[in-house]
Amino acid sequence: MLEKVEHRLITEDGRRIDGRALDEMRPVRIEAGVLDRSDGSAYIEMGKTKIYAAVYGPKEAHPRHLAQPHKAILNCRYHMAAFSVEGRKAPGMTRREIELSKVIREALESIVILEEFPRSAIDIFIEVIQADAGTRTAGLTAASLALADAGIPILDLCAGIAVGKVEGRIVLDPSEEEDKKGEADMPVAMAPRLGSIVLLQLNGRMTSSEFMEALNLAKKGIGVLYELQRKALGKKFTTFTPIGEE
Amino acid sequence: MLEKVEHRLITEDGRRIDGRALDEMRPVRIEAGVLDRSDGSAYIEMGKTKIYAAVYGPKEAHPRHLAQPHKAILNCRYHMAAFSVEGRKAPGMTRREIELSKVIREALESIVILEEFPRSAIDIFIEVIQADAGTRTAGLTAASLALADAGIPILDLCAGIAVGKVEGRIVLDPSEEEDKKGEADMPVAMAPRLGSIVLLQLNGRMTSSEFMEALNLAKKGIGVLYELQRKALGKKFTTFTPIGEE
Amino acid sequence: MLEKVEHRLITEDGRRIDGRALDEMRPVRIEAGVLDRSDGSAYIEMGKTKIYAAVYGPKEAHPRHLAQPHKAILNCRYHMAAFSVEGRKAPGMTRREIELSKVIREALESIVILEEFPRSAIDIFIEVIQADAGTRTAGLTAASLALADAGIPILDLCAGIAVGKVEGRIVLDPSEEEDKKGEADMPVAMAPRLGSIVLLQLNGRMTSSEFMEALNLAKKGIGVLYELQRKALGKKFTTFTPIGEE
Amino acid sequence: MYRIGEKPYPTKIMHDKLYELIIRGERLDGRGPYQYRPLELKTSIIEKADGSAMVNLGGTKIIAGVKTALGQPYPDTPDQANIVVNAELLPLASSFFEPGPPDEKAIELARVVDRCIRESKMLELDKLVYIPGRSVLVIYIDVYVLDYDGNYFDPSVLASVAALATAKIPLYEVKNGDVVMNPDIRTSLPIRKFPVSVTIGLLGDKILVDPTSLEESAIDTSIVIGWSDEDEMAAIQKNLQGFVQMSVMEEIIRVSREKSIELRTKLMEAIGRVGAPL
Amino acid sequence: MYRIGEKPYPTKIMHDKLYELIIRGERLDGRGPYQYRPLELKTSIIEKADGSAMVNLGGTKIIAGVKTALGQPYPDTPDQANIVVNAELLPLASSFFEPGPPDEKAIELARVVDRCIRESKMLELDKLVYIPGRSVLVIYIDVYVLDYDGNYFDPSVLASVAALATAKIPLYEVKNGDVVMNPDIRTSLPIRKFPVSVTIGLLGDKILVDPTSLEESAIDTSIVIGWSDEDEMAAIQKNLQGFVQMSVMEEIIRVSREKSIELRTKLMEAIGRVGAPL
Amino acid sequence: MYRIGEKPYPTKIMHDKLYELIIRGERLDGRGPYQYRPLELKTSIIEKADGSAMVNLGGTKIIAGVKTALGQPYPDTPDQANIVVNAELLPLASSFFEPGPPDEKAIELARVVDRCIRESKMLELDKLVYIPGRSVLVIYIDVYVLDYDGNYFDPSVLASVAALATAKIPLYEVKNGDVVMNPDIRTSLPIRKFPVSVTIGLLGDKILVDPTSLEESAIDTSIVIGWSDEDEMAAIQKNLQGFVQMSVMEEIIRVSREKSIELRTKLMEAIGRVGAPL
Repeated sequence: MLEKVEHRLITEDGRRIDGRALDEMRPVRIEAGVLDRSDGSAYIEMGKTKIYAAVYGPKEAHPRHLAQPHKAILNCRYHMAAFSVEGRKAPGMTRREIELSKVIREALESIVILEEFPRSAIDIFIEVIQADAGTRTAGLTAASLALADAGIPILDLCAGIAVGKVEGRIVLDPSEEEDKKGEADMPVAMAPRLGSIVLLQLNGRMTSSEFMEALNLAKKGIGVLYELQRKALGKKFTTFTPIGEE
Repeated sequence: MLEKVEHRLITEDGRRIDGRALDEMRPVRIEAGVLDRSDGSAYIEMGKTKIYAAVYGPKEAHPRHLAQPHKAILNCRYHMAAFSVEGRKAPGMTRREIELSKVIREALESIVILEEFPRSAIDIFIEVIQADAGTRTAGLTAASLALADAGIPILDLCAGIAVGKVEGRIVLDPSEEEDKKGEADMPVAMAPRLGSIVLLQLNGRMTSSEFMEALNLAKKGIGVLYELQRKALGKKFTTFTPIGEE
Repeated sequence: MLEKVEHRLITEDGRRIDGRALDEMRPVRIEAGVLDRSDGSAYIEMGKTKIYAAVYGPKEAHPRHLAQPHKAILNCRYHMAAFSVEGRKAPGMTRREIELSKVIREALESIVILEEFPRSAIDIFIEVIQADAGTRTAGLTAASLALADAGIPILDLCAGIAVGKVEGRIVLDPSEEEDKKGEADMPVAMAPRLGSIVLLQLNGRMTSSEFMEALNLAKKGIGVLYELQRKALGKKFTTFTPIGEE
Repeated sequence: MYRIGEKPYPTKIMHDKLYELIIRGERLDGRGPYQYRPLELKTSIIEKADGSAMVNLGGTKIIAGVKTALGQPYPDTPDQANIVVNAELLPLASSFFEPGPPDEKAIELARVVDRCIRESKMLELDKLVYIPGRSVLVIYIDVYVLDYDGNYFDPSVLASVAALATAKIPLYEVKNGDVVMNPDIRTSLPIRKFPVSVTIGLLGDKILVDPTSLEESAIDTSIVIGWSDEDEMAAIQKNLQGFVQMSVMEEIIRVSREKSIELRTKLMEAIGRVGAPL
Repeated sequence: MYRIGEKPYPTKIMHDKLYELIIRGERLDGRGPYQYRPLELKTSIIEKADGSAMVNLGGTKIIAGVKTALGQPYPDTPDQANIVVNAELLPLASSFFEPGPPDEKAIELARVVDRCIRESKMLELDKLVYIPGRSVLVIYIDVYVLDYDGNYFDPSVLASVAALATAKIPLYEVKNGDVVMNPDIRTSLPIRKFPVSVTIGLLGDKILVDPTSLEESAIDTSIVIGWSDEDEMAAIQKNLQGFVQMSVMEEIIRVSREKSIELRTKLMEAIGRVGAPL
Repeated sequence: MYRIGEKPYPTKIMHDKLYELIIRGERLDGRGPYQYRPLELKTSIIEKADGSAMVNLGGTKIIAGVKTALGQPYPDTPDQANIVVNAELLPLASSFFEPGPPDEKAIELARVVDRCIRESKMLELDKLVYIPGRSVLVIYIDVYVLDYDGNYFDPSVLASVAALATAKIPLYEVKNGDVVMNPDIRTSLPIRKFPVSVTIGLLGDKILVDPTSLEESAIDTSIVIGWSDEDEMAAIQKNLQGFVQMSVMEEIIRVSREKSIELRTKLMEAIGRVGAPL
């Protein structure tokens, strides 16, 4: 019988309920080379979102009939641990995980120079051990780093972050609560040096001008992540340079 | 508490509740070449039953170990759209759809000259978009036409229709209500020019003499469908002749 | 509202509720060559536990990429009929059946001279038609006999039996009730002539000394089964000798 | 009738050989065209099942078990018990059978067995309803092919019908709106008919009953006919590629009817129902 | 923009050819860069569905059906009806589609259609709740691709929206705490918006609307934009590998908005809603 | 003990090399035969789980999480909470692991972890029953192998036991016949025992504790022993092909008992239970 009181997500002085400014991302931690068995790996934390990524390959593609004569194939599995979410996710791939595996793979296919490894396969595994908003973009950011850590030639690193529309305002890196209660969530990933978008999705309503504002805010956040990626990588290969950059 | 009143399916003057005579089939529409991508296709309507069929091939059989050195293999999938029935059919193949795919494939294997295409495969897809009785025989009728439309050599076209036993009477092309409430449903398909039965099933009780009556009634209906098939085909290949017929 | 009265599984004079002594196994029946189509087969009954085993091979391994250049691969499927248990087991392999297939296969891999058949496969199928305790060890006993019946070279036959801890006492070949209500169930299988354990599992609590007592009791039971296996085989190949035994 | 090149070469040779024999009324294993292989039927072999039977028909060995449980009726038959038939072609039984979930052959077998039982009205399903629309008996029939030398249809129907006819199920009673099991009494299923099926192979216009697996690989086609009783068929399934000539259909029906009477007699003997009025 | 060696050789040739054309404002099938193929939309073609529509967009043929049933709401939305979207790329439609459960492409299609409908707030889902937390309408939308010549997104959204907009669903009423169907009355779904999606292909920084399957194999990447109405987007999906230059994003949004208005007009005509106030 | 030709050639060489070392009491990585690799155990790393732990044992990294929910008890244990253990060998962890549903190795791992917890009577399952036969706690334990360098059994048991021992679960209360969650209070699971498992590899009659993945590929066989406490085993699993000589069994038990005490001490430290009375 109580009247529903709408939670105010943004205070009058333009702060979010976790205290962040609208264009402020959550604390980030990015590491490369965290798993020994894989050819390359990375770990990312964005707030409570915690994700491992590993890369195996290039290796022989199998079954053989999947091999491509002119290039490597890239496989990608984005998967969430059963305990990573509120409640318990049933084991097995959900439709959401299958879709996200596809969009992340397509983003990474854009940056990997697949033609260098005809007839081979590169496998990318993203394991979300805790999901607290922004997992697809954080997973992609880690996977891109793992590819570089594996020494696989790429045109550029790519990094991703979500932007949201919350109570009419465009915010960077929405929290889980903002994602659920807000008007829109827009994951974006870019290869910054190339000025290119590699992943773009929108769930929720935005006008054209809000969209452009959101895209530019995402670009800002991506720039920060890109620097963190390069630092993380630098600890391992101090000489790493994206191809073509001198 | 109301007493169940048995629905009378056949009136005293030998008419069915939809007004048809006992040996009268529902309105039929048959078309060939209705889908562009496939090598051959057909569409059939019998009353409210609406079905597409498409043929791909002959093409390389794969996986390779399934290929037969002396002949083509024929694959067949009979599938119903989720919205094709009362209620909603769950996606995925039911046991019924798997059985019907098998009996339809076996019927078509009888007429296709598989020896002409060793090591290859011919795929037949039957998609029921509305199911209102007689789908397996209508699907087979469309599939046979799609094979001819694809230019695949066949001994003869084949066509099918169900016959039923309803309130003691043998009827042609039972409606869904007659199928459910009647005593027997018997799908039959023949290659008419060869005088041969290619599909035969019975669900329900019939004596030997009723069976022979039903079989002969089916033959009559199949003759009509066969002419419609040839007309539908004629519009595309006016010169089509089943092999051996001059 | 009635107080739960604990069922006494062992009487004061050291008998079990089915009348057996602690070190007494249930009536056993073992036969070889019971199925015609397979290359080797066997049937075993231990009390109400009833199991068929069949062997196919050595034959070409497929899919081809599973073939091993230096030896045969061995596949094993332990499966229970839906009606074999209290209630009805759903069709399909349960996690329990998958685990037992693995431990039985590993036990049999120990005795089969796989190096004699490079690039080939040997398939073992165990079908439990009634399960009343001790099915994994009885199944393994039958499978080992089926391998010999198929003429596949083995280092030794192997046989298995469970031992249990029931009301503090170590018992041979526990019944289903003893298994459920007792403190521990320990399936053991050995290749007796080689003095080797090929399968060993424990479910339930035992001290070190109880374990050694149980292991020695199992050895005794296995000796009996081994003789029955050799007799069953003798009826078919009176000259059968495990390799190396003269 | 024979189409050149249709079968791989060795099959063609076998086809011709069988055809030469059958026109003289002979078969490879010495049987006549209309003769079944030796039949053995044992019931109540699985103590944990409500009913069970094992059938050996020549080299084909089949086991069927019946289990029952309480359950909800299907929405379109609120006043009938449910029948669920599952069949598996165990890889134990033949190198042609693969492990894994039932394939199209196993599904077809289950559905033909189901049809013979259901369409013959063998069981009085309306007598196994405890609370209409809410609580009915669910009858699970599980059929396993253990050894396969052709014709799994007829022995599967025999084993299933024998298992049902000899089953002892719990007695359920409605008490205060709940269905409860009476632990002391077991009862039989209410049975009206004893359906049997007859599998007929065709070599052109020649009929051969109960084909072996060798014969199955060479015949032109095959047809299974389920008979509810002496006069009524309940199910038919043409089940291999190939033609059935219209002209032999009458003979197929006649022969199958005759053989169904013979099989039913053996079934009744095996389940101890000889002379019992139905 | 074009990266050497990225596509297999014939694709590279096609890519170059398309690029040469598009810089002159031309396409292989004679269309302009921003021109849709001919569109046909028919509704109410499946009598057994509550709503249905078939869309032909050039050589792409899509059917969508709507069925409804009573069900429980999801725990996190106790006061909203459920939408369940399923899409299948039927093997009938293209040699690139395989039989089997929906693959990643089909799942993506279903989820993009779902997003366009859900995020646009097309349906007033709170008006289809009968007992909050316990009984709501479940709306199943099943989309089948029957013939595939590129761009399955836009006609799938059109067919789904048309099927929903023309659906006649049973009227449910709460009586004594139970939800009962009134068998005499069928009613429409409460509709707020008519979302449409626009698929845009990119060849470097050149835009081409509604790519055919030949174009899809050669373009650099593609982006689908769902519009709730003239002013608001509801969904975006970049859906092939490859780059979208930041610099073309504004033009993409502008063109897609313009085309969405055109598509919505055709949709409204086809479903007989021309001039109807919303 | 070594059988010629049993292993592919490179494995045979490795086997011989390991055997030469072990008879001198040495191993490739410098450890003694009975020595574990360095062990790290961190708990409460997943805030969204009720309990969680990550274990690094040399190059093997395992994470376990515990979630709880209300559910129905199994019919045969109406007065006990349910434990559900799931384990996955993530493809991230090794090129030998494939994506897809748990294979036989993952299932075996889950079932061995389950057995160690269940058979040791670690949890007082009867204290987590809210309404007997109707409402009990369901405890989900999910184990993921993130990096694999041999011996996934022991760290999986350690991580699972640590996650359970440090879990904070909601407090449930029965009110008017309903089970309701008290949102303010979180409580610990009632714990009796701290089971650990010890994995032992065998090279003929030589024992080597905690094999690496290189060692696993070359040893004759392996055995996992779960200990409830200092005196009682709760689970055993021989888990590779090959023989265990009867004559080494006593030594295996003795060594495993000794190592289990060492592991349990480290476990107790890591979960802050040092010196705590049980």
